[in-house]
Amino acid sequence: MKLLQNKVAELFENGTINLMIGFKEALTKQPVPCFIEKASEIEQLIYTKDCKNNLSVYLHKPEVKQAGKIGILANIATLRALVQLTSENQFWDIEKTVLTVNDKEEVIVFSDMEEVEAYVQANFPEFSEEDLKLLDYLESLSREDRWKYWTEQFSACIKCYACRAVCPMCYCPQCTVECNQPQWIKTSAQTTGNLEWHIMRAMHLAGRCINCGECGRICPVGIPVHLLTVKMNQDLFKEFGTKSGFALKGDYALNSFKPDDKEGFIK
Amino acid sequence: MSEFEPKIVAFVCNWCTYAGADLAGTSRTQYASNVRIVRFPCTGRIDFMLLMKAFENGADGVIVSGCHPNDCHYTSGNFHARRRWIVFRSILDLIGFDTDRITFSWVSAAEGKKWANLVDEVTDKIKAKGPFTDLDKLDGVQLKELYDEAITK
Amino acid sequence: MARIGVFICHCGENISATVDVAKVAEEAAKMPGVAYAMDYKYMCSDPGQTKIIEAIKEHKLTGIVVGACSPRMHEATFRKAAEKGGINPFLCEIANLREQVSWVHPRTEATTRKAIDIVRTIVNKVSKDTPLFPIKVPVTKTALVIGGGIAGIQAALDIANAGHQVIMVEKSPSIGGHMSQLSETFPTLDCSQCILTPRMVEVAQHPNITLHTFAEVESVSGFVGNFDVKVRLKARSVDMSKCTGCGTCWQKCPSKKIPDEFNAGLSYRTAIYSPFPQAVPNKPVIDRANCNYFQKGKCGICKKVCPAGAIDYEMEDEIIDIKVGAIVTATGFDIKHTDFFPEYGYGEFKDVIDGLQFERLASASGPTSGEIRRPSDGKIPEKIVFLACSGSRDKAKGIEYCSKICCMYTAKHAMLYKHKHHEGNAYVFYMDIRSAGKNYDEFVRRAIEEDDVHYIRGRVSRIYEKDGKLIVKGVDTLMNAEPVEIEADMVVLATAVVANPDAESVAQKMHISYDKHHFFAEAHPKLRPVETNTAGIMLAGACQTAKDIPDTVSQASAAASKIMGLFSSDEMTREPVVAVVNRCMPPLFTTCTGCLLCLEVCPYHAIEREEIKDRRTGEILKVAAKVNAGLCQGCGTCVAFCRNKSIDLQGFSNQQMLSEVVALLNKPF
Amino acid sequence: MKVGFYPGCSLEGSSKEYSKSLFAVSEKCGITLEEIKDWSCCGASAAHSLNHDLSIALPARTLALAEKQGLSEIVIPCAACYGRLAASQQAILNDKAILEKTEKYIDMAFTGNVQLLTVFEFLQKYIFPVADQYIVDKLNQKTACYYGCLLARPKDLTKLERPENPMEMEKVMEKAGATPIDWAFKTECCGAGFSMSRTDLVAKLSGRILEDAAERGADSIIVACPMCHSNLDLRRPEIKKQLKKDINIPVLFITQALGLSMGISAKELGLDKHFVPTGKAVSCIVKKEA
Repeated sequence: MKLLQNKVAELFENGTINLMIGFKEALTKQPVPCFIEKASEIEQLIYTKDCKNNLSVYLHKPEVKQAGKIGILANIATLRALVQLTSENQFWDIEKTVLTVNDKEEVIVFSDMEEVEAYVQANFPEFSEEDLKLLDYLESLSREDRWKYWTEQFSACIKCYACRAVCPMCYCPQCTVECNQPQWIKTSAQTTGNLEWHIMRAMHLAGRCINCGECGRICPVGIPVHLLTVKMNQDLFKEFGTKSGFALKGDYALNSFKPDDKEGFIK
Repeated sequence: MSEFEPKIVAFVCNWCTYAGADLAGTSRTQYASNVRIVRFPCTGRIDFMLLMKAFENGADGVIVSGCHPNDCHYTSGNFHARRRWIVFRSILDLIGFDTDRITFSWVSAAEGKKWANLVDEVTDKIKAKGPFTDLDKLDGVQLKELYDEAITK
Repeated sequence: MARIGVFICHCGENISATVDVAKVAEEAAKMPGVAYAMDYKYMCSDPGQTKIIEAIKEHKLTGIVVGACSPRMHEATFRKAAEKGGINPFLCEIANLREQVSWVHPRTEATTRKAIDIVRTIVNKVSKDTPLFPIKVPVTKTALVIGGGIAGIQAALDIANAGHQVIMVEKSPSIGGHMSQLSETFPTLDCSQCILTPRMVEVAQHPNITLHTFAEVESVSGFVGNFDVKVRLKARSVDMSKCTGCGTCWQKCPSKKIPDEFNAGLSYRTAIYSPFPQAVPNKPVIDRANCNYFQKGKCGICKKVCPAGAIDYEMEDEIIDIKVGAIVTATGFDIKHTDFFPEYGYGEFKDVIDGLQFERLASASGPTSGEIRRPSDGKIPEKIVFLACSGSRDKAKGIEYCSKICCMYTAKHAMLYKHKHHEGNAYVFYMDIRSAGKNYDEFVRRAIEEDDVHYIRGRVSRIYEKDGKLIVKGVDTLMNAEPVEIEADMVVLATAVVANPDAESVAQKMHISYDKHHFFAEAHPKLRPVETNTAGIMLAGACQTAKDIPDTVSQASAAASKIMGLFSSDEMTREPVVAVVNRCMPPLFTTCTGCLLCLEVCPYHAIEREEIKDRRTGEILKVAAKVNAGLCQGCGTCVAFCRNKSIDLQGFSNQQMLSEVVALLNKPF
Repeated sequence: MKVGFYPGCSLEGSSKEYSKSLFAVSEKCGITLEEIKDWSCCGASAAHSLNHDLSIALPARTLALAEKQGLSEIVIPCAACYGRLAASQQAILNDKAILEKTEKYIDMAFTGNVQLLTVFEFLQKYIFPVADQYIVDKLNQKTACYYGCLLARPKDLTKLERPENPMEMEKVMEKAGATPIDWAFKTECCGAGFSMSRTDLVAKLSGRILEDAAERGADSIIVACPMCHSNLDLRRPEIKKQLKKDINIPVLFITQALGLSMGISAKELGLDKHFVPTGKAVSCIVKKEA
């Protein structure tokens, strides 16, 4: 911990950063994000295995961007998000310094995104066993039961859009659900509208989602929304060999194609 | 009760399938009148959201059709569309949506006969499946339950 | 509120026979937004069109729907009529009641209902239509021709003769290309250089042509009518303005053992060299990779002997910027070399040569002054075996296509050999003889019948050397599949025509597509064979696919005429059915996220990065996508791709398409 | 050092000397060869033309046995056997359905983690690093290295760099102090499959090979395939009739030639088992200069 704090203090001292996004302890087991603006606040900075939040989501916020030079303490999911976002041209207006703590508890300060990319590729995470188990279970159901399962889940959705707010990939200044010329998605929290929202979200994140699972964790009514995108990523890798959050020159399944892409349903 | 006549919406590209449907006309090939065509410049323009909106607005079946691979008027619109459909279908599959109600096809400008057969087949298939009510049920049931609950209180 | 007019055509009886047209018009009149509806026997006739024009004026219509035949038939007709009536032509849309209703269904109520549905859908679309105006793009009337082979030469001369400026860029020190290496040409056996050299000189002297040899295109940006091109003029190390081409330098150059590209490696050249005697320009360059001065730092003989003081070792590459309106890509081809064939000795047998090497042997300006002699010992071969389809049409070698020129040039080679050496024996192993072309088959027959060339239908499995002979083992499939063995003195492989090694990078610089063999892709295989998918860039010659000289020249002229068409007016007019990235008030400027993932989706590379800047400070406020209307062809793939609907397609907008769907469905079928 | 060994039928019968010499050389270099217990036919002769499943299952059984026995590498000297075992392994590893089917046939698990070695790979990996200390003699003769069909083909199984003109055997012969000649019939057909049924064809095909070797001055022909050996060695009378001349060049297995350079006796290498006397090859040998 001391190592990390010293490193960050150093960054503040030599003027590399003037805002640090990291984690601090909370009443619950899971640490919470914190924003450190001066050296005196560095003491609260911690990093443990329980630091799950994807802090990259804050990099889209205007108030964070204003700081100019931002340090960000990143877990592997956050690093993937940073790689993916770079491939989506999102960091043209900020200067950032990325830190992580590896398995051996060494603090790494990346000098550029290429280093982050190399680190991500060397430590690329597998899909979580738990998610795969649930997906396997869902796949074992009949179509009608799956429909029942998901529509029941979606009937509970209150359209709070927390899943969107927490997602580093959902950075559109105006989301399609807010589009009313034409109105693509019903605004009220009815199941059909909810269903459309979640299908659309899955389509927009397929191949871009970096599997941090924040959306599922954050959902106040407990819908495992992250499963949709996890499944999509799994399928895309199987079908097209693409991986999200893997390369700075992104290889995104939906803006590329191969003339011999295989499918079994087009007549 | 009269026989169920399904509503089928066809999203087609201008250069191949729309022209193929025109050819079915010029060769006077008869087919089921349950289909309504919406013309797009290219399959690449066909938004998956429109497919959802079609079902939401009461379509019983949807046909999506364009140029065969390598024949796209814009060279690669259909290739992009194909990837999009692969992904879209797999999301629908996961959610348990009845993907049998969406038929994807390649119909070229020369395949008037194929177009007519396609429409007939899809019409028969959807007739056999009956009206699409999966979405109506969702909100319908929910509202009815709320209503019943309110009444009993 | 929209005031839409609906005009239902009977098309004689073509529509009215199965559709109750009066009923359709009657129902249409009740639709929201419809101010007037009528039906008429022939809407497309002059009186019909007049009725539309009058109705527009009389009922102050803002848009019209014509229920008639397919829009592919008469959309243009009715849009013109709308314009005459005083409304924007893009506010006229067609409901297809003939091809997709009356001709394919019987006379039932359902058919009429379908017609009404379609009319309602289109009425809804028109209610969301906005006026669109043709896009005007200015044109820079200068053409760039990349490649100085016969394709580039022909295209450049055609365009220049039409009075336009042409800039030609050629990679090697001289123009002429592969054609200048050829001995005689089929099917007339006229000398290649005799017909080519005057053209080369014409290029060099043409007042409208600027020639840059020893130069390469660095980058291409911009769009049709307005390309910005960077050209790298490689350092020749020879001052062109001083050099007289006297040749003293290359006579005295001590590095004499460099394989001569022009002679396909059959002879040597010096480090300072002009590729061949008729080169244009006939002024040397220094091949720095093989020059003692540049590699070892000492020598400098050429500088000492040059009477004009033209040698300049300090010369550096220069990058020039040019503006052009259109580009002809004529970068040519390459052939597979003998080392591609393990079964024929991995290129290690000196007397197994490729077609281009044979051309040089047969050429009067070649290393043997036109005498066909073996590279190994200089003897005149008594027996030559020619192998057509070496590599071509061979899936196992990864080349499935036919190289097209080999059948003809192999017949020519065999003939040339027989003409020069009557006693000799020429054998040709072939798969099929493909001699489609004017006087082509006659030519092959002449080789077989008059010049006594032995044609053997079959392939060769192996060649090995024995006692100074090449043993060619093959099969004659026409003689009961008998194995054949020929003791040859020389073997000529008609190796496959392939794309240039740098074709891929050229295509990427130009943003044009290419196939898996790296041949450049035409916009449409039948109907647009000389254009590429990038508007304003044309193809000529074998960079597209294997071609012979007549085909190459035809295509070059076609490319030139396409460009002349483009240059015929100062502005180009384009259909306004293009994609547009939305704009809104600051601080948002646009809802586009600037993720720029759509750049890859566009088949025409019409989407580019745009920086929205503060007008005063120049500070970048936002990065967004921007559609170049000059390049966009209106497919709409980006529209369906954009996650938050920041791009829309004029004429097929989200509003229009969704309202069509809703209008269709919210009534019983 | 222990390496697994699959003999196949030939090395137990007509080409016993190939096996014998391989063992002799290996022993000399401190390598123990362990035979796969209860191995079965590789299916080379007929299985693949009669039943596709069988042609995969037969080698698979042997490979599964090797796995059970704990062998991680096996050397397969016979070119035909190697071809079948490698093809079977590749087919199974490339297709899950074939794996499942085959496991059912052989009633054993198949992981495919046994590495298969051609005789060249074996020599390269195990003998070459130590060979110099054991090579005491110089073969001192011109050798024509003959590969025939299966040692070089198909190229994705045999992994040779230049399938149309391989050099693997030449490298071994150079090490043994011989001078390999450049000749034309290295990879031509010996008539293998017609060994019994059409000896006239064998005579014609093998005759050309011998003739070219003879014309280019070879003192011996080196082979690494039992079929090649028997055709070139056994069919001399027929070949003589065909060529209308006598060619007496002996045909040695690569391991025999290598063994000779290591000072192993002709008897131990099974040179007495040949039809064409090998004395001519042996007589060339000289002591290696220190």
